[in-house]
Amino acid sequence: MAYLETKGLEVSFDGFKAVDGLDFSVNQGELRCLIGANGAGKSTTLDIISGKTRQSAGSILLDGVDITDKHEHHRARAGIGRKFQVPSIFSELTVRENLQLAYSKQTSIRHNIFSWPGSAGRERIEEVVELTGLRDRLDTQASFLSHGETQWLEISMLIIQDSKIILMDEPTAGMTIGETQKTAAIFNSLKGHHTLVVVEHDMTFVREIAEIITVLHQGKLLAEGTVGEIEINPRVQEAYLGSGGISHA
Amino acid sequence: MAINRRSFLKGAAGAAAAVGFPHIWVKDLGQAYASGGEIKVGVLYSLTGTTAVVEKSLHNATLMAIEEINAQGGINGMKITPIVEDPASDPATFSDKARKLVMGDRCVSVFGSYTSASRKAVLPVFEKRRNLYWYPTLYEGRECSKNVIYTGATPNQQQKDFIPWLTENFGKRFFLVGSNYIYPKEENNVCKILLEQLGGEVVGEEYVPLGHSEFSSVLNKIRDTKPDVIFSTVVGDSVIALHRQYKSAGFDPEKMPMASLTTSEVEIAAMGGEYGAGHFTSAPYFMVHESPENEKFVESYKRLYGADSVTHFVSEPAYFQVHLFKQAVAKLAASDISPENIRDAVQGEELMAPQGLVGIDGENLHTNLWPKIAVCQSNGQFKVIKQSAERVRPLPYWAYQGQSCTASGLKGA
Amino acid sequence: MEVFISQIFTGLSIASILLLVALGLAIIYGSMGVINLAHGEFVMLGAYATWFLQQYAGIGLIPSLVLVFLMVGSIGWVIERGIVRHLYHRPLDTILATWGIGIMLQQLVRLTAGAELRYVELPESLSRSVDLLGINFSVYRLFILLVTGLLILLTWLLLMRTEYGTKLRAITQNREMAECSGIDSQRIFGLTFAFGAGLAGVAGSLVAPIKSVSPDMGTHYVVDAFMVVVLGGVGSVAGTAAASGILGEVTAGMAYLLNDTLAKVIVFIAVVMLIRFRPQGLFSQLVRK
Amino acid sequence: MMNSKSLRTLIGYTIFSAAVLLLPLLIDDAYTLNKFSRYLILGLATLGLSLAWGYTGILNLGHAAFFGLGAYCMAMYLKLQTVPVHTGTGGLPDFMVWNNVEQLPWFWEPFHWSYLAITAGIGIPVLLAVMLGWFVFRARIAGVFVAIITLAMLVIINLLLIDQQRYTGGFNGITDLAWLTIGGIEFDPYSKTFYYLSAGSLVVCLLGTGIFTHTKAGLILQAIRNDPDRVRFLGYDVSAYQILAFALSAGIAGLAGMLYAMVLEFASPTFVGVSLSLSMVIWCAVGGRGSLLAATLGAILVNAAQGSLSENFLETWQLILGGFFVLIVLFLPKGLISIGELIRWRRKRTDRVQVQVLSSTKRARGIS
Repeated sequence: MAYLETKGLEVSFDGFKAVDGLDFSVNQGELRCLIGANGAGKSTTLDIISGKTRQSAGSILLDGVDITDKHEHHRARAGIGRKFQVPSIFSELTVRENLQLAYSKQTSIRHNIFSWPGSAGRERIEEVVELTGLRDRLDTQASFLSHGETQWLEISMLIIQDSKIILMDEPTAGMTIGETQKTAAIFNSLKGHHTLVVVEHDMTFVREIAEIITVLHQGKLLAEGTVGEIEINPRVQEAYLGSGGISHA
Repeated sequence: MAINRRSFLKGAAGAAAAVGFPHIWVKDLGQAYASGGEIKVGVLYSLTGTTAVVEKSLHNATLMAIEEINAQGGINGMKITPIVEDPASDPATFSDKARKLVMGDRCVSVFGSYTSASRKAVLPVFEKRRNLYWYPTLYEGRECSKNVIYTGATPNQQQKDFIPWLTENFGKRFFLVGSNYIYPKEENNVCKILLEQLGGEVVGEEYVPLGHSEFSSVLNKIRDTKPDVIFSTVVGDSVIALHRQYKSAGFDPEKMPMASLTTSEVEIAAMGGEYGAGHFTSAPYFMVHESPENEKFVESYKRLYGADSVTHFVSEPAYFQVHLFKQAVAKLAASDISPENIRDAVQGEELMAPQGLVGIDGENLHTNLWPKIAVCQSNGQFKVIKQSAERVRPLPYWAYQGQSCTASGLKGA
Repeated sequence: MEVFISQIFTGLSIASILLLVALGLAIIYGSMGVINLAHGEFVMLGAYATWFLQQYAGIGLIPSLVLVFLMVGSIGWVIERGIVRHLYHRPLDTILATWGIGIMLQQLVRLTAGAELRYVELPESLSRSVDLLGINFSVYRLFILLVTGLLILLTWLLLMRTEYGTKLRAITQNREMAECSGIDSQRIFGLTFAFGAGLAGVAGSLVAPIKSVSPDMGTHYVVDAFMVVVLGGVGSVAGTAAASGILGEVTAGMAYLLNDTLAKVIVFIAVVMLIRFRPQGLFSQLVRK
Repeated sequence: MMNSKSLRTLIGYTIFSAAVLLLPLLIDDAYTLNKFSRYLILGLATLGLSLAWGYTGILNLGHAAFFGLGAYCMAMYLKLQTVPVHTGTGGLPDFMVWNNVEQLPWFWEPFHWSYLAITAGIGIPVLLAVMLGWFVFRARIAGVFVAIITLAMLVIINLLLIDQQRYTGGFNGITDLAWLTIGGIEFDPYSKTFYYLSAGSLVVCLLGTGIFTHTKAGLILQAIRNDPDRVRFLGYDVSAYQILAFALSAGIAGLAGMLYAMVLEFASPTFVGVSLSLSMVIWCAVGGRGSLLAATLGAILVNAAQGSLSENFLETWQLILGGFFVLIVLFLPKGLISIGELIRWRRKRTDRVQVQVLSSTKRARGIS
């Protein structure tokens, strides 16, 4: 039974249907890549699943539970983590504070009033910081990080948040080749523990990490399958590859 | 060492703020009030804020009186030194500045306050520190403090002749409009009692927020109820708005005039003669009053503060109460000048004031005054049309049978 | 029946005064996001300018309107160039800066023009009242309605039909993009602030004859003007006009049925409710951020 | 847990608390003690505002409403202690007698007892803050709209206090108050005992709030100021935390209001006035809204300066004050506190220059 499932998902901004009747499902522990041209509805789909935008129709099931009308923080507690296209971190706080906040096992006021930020999740933070190479940046203010480091900070926050399903919106945007490869290594290490939905344009990165790829086109599901199947799929080629192969999408 | 200059700076700033103020080291020596050939008095009128408009003239009148007294050699050779503060039309600042004058500067008396709210705010300071406050403004009465000399008019002094005169000349249907605080409500209580005695009738009673300037709704209600007289206890710059909107609404002062206790030369100057013309005010003093003392008062006030400045029924008491203060202090030897001795010395004291011979009432520290009724003319000046034959005694509890303010406090409450 | 009509007219005249004061603020806050707490002081400066022109230059009310617009507008321009210009990226700090400017303007006027109440004469033709279909209307209130209508039209035309207006609206939507396409936002903001201040000055000179002129008359208007601008929808002239219409009528109606104090309380409660249920204001279209 | 930043803050707190608590040893002039108690109380109110605005990003233009409600609760209690002396009519306050009120309204009944009055003085502002917070933050209203709604609330309370003269004393407010006496101690507003009460309350609140801001909840509040959406996606209920901060800030303001009614010996609608409320925002910004101690110091310094300025510069004190605010905004955007950072930043720059010189000479001599 699929871990995350959307049925007939629809959202329209005064007439224009950004997402049009999308049925889409992801299994436990899988890494699903979501690709498509600009405006195909990739980010909007993530927005709806994470609760940032309200859908006009359709429903969302997480592990069998209907979360269609839940607030963002309820969805987050239910296990949905979201990485934004423009990295959204707490620029005025230090890296360590960002990570401490991400450790949000206990979200109630009663608990958080009587606990220090650093008391819980210390080892978890050490582990992740080791993984993403932010160890020596722990006490610098987040606004002083480079673009790559900011992306990794947000990725580290999502790992620490330990959400069951992580929605990544173009995590490698603006990264160097080396940084992208490092990110691919991190993602591969997450497979199995977490379910990942990654929206990406960089096909070399997609080819590194993808198992199944879903292609969106004008808010509808165009095709689904392995990298090989997608590359030779006529409808995908005709829809937006034009003449050349998939590589320079 | 983790401590560095920054946190030291922050802490030091805190300590400095707490310690480093100029008069911090002043010990409370409790020296006599009149030391070193000078008598310190406080002058507490707002120079900024909403009521600065009127209080600036009280400030001017007080300083003029002090200059006059010092020019004539002061009191038994001692000069009066005014310590001036700006309470900025805010009751909390009034209370703080009153403490500074009474406890910080050890003034032997303070002249101050226009609004009742500011008088109430400073009252505890003068009562607990047994000092003396000189309050020149007409007020709502029902107060019996042993530490305040009231030189303004009480409701009975203002309305006793005024209401009957209005009912005879214009009719018995009154529409009451006032600002929304204790003074207008208390004056209206007195007015209702008088009207009842005269068989009059109150056809409407409206209160507008202080500083209000939109009277269209009130004027619509007046047009509906068609009263004979509009009894106005509106204060401040609302008076100007009311008069101007009355005229532009097309009412005729001949048939339905506005009778007010608070519209003075200051408000008339601000609204322009043609808006005040035909309306009546009852007060103990008008600038046009003919008497040698008044001519001298008006002439020297204009010389000091400009030809277009006006004197009115609040700046006149602010002026003569300083002279009463002088007469009382002159009776005391330098060593036993103290607020309470001045209070006892001033009781029964008489003075030829610009409005006539005034005197402090022996029992309730209020002042016997000469109520007058005047009509405003289009040139912006009042014309006195009725003067009470003899002085009227101040009765702050007139409207409340059985209660009276006596030398030993409130009786029969 | 006439009571009803005169009540409506009272509501309209209150609305016109509210709109006069709020229009300048809608321009400054609406398009520039600057919270100008000195707006009331610009109204006061307009009133004093009218008094000054009348007292020393003998210029009547109507001709002085344009002069006052230019005088207060130039003061606004100087303040924008000197201080407000540095604060565009810190909207909340403009509260502190403009509050400081307001205090200084009040005290400067008190020191120069004196603390006494000043008064502005009304030309004879406007101070009468006239009877239309049996109801008594103050001619001056009708005049204010007329001028307010004219001002809204002028502002609307300026914003919608002139190059300056298009540039201003471009900057309001997206300042960086507007600057990239060559619009000198500094100059436009300077002119806008001056224009808003000029409007407030005209409001001051129109309001002066029906009340008095004193250094602190401005503070009374700031809170009401803010309510109108926020209620009408940020940056929409039509919204501001409609909002002041509604607030004016509600104030007049409540003042007639109850009393002026409760009328104000009810109006403020209504504003809070409207902001709660329609934060983007009554009329501005939902801008998808 | 203690990194260098919070260690520095702790030292700053301790120095300030020591200075404030040791002050009475240097002065025993009644008026000066009373004056400083008043400054400390205004500092306490601004401390509350800094928690809501500086830490959580809630610009509360109506902060004086909570302050004034606290003042009225205490003033009513102290009024009912003096009743028989002044009005002598069956235990009714004077302003009720004047407005021909027969018997004490039910809602003022509990104010005969000090502990009920004190609980109300803090409880009512907190209750109002929770209700208003729930009304505003549940709807995710933010930024300027919150400021406008709080300002409107303030004006409503101010108008009602003035209008309901029978129950609140109207424009004159509640005057002729007794001094608070609890457990045999009489808090005479001109004495050291009262000074210690206000200084003690300020220090306790400062340390308490300081510690609170260092807890996880405190960190969450700062995150909310920075980016509320991201906080939601981490699973925290943002509106609940905003209401928490709003209520805490209101409680502190209520406590400060109660002390203010005692130090001035009266309560008036101007305590719930727009100008006082905006002034609190100004003091908070001048001191530095981001830090509790800085905001408190800002309030104390501006009020002390305003006091002495208006004494010596009668005509121009408002000009100087207005100019001071404008200069602070232009050159010290984060408030006076940022003077420290400015010095440290300049010192760091000079250190770095020295380091370069040092290393280049070492290299030149082939040592490094």
